[in-house]
Amino acid sequence: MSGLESLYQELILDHAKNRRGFGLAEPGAHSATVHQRNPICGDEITLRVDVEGDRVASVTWEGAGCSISQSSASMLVALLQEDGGDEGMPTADVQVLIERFRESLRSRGKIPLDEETFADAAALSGVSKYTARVKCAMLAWVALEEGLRQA
Amino acid sequence: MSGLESLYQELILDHAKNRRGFGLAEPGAHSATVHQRNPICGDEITLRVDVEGDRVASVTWEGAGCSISQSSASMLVALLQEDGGDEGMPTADVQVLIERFRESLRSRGKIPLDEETFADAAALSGVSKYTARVKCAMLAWVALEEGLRQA
Amino acid sequence: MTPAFDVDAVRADFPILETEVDGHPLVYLDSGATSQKPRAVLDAERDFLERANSAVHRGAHTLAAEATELFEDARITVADFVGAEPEQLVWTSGATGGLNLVAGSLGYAGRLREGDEIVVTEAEHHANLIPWQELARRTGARLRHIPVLDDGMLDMHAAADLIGERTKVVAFPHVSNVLGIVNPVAKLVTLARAVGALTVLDACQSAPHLALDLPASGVDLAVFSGHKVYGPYGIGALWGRDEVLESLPPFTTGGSMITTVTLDEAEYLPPPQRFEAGTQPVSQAVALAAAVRWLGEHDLAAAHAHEAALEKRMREGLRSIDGIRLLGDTDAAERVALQAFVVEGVHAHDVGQFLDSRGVAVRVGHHCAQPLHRRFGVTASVRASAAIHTTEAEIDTFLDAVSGVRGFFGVGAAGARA
Amino acid sequence: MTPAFDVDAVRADFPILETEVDGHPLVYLDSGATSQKPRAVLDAERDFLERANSAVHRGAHTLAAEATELFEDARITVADFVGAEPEQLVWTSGATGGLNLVAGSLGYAGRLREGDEIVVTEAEHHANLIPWQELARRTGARLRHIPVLDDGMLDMHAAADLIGERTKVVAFPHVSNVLGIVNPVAKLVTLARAVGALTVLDACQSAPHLALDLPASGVDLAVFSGHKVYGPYGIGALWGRDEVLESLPPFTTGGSMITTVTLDEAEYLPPPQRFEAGTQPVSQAVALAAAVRWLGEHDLAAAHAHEAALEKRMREGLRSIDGIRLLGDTDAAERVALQAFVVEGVHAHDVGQFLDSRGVAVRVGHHCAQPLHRRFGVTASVRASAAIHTTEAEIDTFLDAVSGVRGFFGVGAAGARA
Ligand SMILES: Cc1ncc(COP(=O)(O)O)c(C=O)c1O
Ligand SMILES: Cc1ncc(COP(=O)(O)O)c(C=O)c1O
Repeated sequence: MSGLESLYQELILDHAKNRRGFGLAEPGAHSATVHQRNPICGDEITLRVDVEGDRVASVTWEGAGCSISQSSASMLVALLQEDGGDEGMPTADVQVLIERFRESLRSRGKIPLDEETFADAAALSGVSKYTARVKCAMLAWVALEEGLRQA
Repeated sequence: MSGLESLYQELILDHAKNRRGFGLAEPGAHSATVHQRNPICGDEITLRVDVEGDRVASVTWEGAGCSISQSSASMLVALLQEDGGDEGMPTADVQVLIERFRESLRSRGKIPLDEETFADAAALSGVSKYTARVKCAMLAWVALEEGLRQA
Repeated sequence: MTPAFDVDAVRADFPILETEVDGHPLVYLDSGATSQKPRAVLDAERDFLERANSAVHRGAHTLAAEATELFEDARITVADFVGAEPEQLVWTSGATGGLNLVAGSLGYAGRLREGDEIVVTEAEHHANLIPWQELARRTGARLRHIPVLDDGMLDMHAAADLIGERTKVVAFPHVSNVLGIVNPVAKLVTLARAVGALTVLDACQSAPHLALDLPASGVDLAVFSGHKVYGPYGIGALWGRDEVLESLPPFTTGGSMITTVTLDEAEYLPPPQRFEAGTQPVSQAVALAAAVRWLGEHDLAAAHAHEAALEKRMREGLRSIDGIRLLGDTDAAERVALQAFVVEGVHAHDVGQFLDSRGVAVRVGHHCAQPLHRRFGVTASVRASAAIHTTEAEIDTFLDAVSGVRGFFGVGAAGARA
Repeated sequence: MTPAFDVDAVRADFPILETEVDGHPLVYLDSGATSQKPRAVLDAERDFLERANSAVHRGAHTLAAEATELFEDARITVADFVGAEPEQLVWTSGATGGLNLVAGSLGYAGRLREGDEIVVTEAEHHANLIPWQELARRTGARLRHIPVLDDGMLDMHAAADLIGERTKVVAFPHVSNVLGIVNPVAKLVTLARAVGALTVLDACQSAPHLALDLPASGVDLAVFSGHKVYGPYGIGALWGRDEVLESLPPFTTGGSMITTVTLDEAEYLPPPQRFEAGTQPVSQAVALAAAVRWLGEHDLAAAHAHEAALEKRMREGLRSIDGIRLLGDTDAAERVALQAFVVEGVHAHDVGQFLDSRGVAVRVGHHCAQPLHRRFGVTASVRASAAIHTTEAEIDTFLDAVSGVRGFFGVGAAGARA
């Protein structure tokens, strides 16, 4: 697999085309809406997170940008839906996930994302070798982090 | 003669100490007073020229600065006094002198000042090899040039 | 017949062109962002720093005299490069520095007030837009803009309507850094002069590629950046007509631009020193002079013909690729070899990454021209920009790579990934 | 006992120190004006330009990513050099650029008005004086100054009286570029803080010679120049506390400092980018980082002890020569190895020329500090300033040359020319 193909795995291109969680849900009782923008390339996202008790009930988003930023948002939603089940994932766990995701992406390829924990998003491991793209992959995750702070 | 000694000939140091024309004369009917300053080193001169008809009747000055600027002013006065005699030198001739003086000083040693024409001031030939000092030597001459324009 | 132009000889002067990216030879098509520097420029700066470096215009020592001479010779050389006199050339930190100097100085001078108008174009680089927005905000003047037509040309009918009695400043790019189109300088100058407005030319993208004669161009002020004309970062120049520079107060203040300073006030030197507060980028001035001297060693007519051929090859090549949309697609204008485009269905960032994997370096994003991108309904584009060292083979490598983009990302006719 | 310090090893890093002037080895005692650059700095810049050069923060290509990384690493390194975080470090064109940024931004922010006061010292370099004069003039604020005593120390009693309710800004040099005296930063900060005034430190002459911890110093903002800390021209830094930088609007505007731009308005990034409009001096940032890294490779305590010994030797030597008057002659202050003096009866310019003929490069004139020279009743002085590469033997050569000045010019006891 060439560098480029490890960056743009099929899974990534698929998520970029079929975006999970795309389209903002109606705001709930405890939801926060966050706008994040990468001033360098213009990628942007509006993400809405709905919190119920100590759990993340739903995450939806809208935005435009490169396939990395789009698929990363989609994979984040997929991960939360699959792992959280019906009640949603505990907020504390989500915060840890985001932190570990950041750590891996900043590691320049040293700390890969494991599929066990990150599901489809593990395909983003390749991004960490492309420092200019790390912000693209982080966009949705940073937006969610900020949303959890506000919600 | 070392470079330094050709720059600072005895004649120059003498003029710097016994400055001809130092002390401003009372302004005459057709006189102009000019202030010139070298912003780089702070040398300054106030020069007064008195014109009678088409002749330069008198030049006096005050100022402070390095020995080059001081002696150059003194030598200029001496030259005008000696060559001009009682009636003074024709203005047109003075203008030519100034132009030739400038040309020589900017020549980087290529066009020396001849003693015939420039009298003591010919000792300033050595300055033209020191580009940073050319402005010092020119100060009084530029002031006179400006004064003739105004008078 | 285009004169022969030895591009290989030119290339040999650029050490960085030997770089490999991912096993591919580097194809540097990002000269519009910053140019590469020939060895003569690197050598000139280093030589200065190893032999003559010292503070200029100060001190009687030998190094200082030599440094001062090299510095002022550099001013003569660079002024000459744009057809000007050295007294008309102000060193700046770059084009952005120069434009801020002009806008800031006009503001300090109180030259604009409520009701006055400043006219720019819709094709501005942010550097020639935001300083005017700020000036307008501070003075109450109104900022207006000449629209860009669908084909990328300025709407000159609108310009004629816009530029009127109230117009005090008309600022515009010589060449747009997105469209590559050369704007009609003479026509804009005529409109501005008729109403007594000051003209400010952003010559960033023309200086490296066109022969400039700023005094003859009719504009009042112009700026460009050293790092885009094969010179160093950290330096640029502002050119202005004598009487225009004379009429402007300093924008920044400090050492070396004064005559007499007391604790309460300062008197300023005439231009250009009035605008050059503090220690100047001395070694960079020397290196910038080396850059324009290096350029001048070439047959510039041949170089321009070479670049024109690259431009044609690039634009026609792009046009022939499916799913490519050029920003500013017209044959009616004079152009430089710089072209922005979008690949339908693939984000510019992804296009850039794909090209990079083939060794092709392009710029992606809004290129500091968000309003112009908005005008064309996009937020980002891909921009390829050539230079004197670019070869036709490199353009072909670039075009070949672009052809592969949609297939790789599985969009368009190609469908799934090839 | 002062630790051993291998000055010869240090000297070997500076190619220019091998220069000869008029048959004499160059004795460079003008580092206060601009420092010489070690080979590591020249190499770092050239290496960047030959290998990684490209526009930073833009574009996805490999060179751009590498350049961006080197550029941001440079920020971390230089911030660390002054004990700060990278987000607190703004690149400027130099100290003058930084001081104009601060004064200009305060003006644009409307932070000063009639009745307010700005306090500087009588020992200011013009760069830390004229921008405040201009700010005062534009806002109606009053500019006041802390006098300098006969021995060169600041009159701290007067300072305590001057700094009061109306004071909005207190700006002062860490080390005077004429006197070499280290000013009492902590005391001035205490006075300023008590009245809620902003403190601005001109660290130009301290950065090359003293260990700086700007956050710990208590000041709010500080500036220094790259070319005085063994780095390149065309770059410097402004450091500021987070909340202080956060409170300031941009001074210059353009590309790379914005989020969203429309034709009518722009939104700005947070610090430090907010203050960095346009293409930055990228290769210079990389080279400046190399300079402070190079400095850091030495035992700095030993280097400081070495420079302190030079200072003592220089000042005591000068004192013992007939007809020499030191500006700021006190043992009570901490100092750097920089000393201005006058030779009674011989103009500074002539002294400089004489020293040059012996290979000794000093600075003559007012050193951009006219008010301070006026304070001491002179218009010009001679200034010798040492650096990490200066040897005791060089100080002796300098002193020996100074001893010959009055004889050569036929003044004083020596009478006629020797
Ligand atoms: C048309 C145009 N104007 C202005 C600028 C700003 O130049 P700099 O960033 O060198 O100040 C650029 C380049 O970035 C440009 O292309
Ligand atoms: C104390 C002091 N402040 C400010 C400056 C100005 O620095 P620069 O000319 O590098 O902007 C200098 C040096 O010239 C200086 O010595």
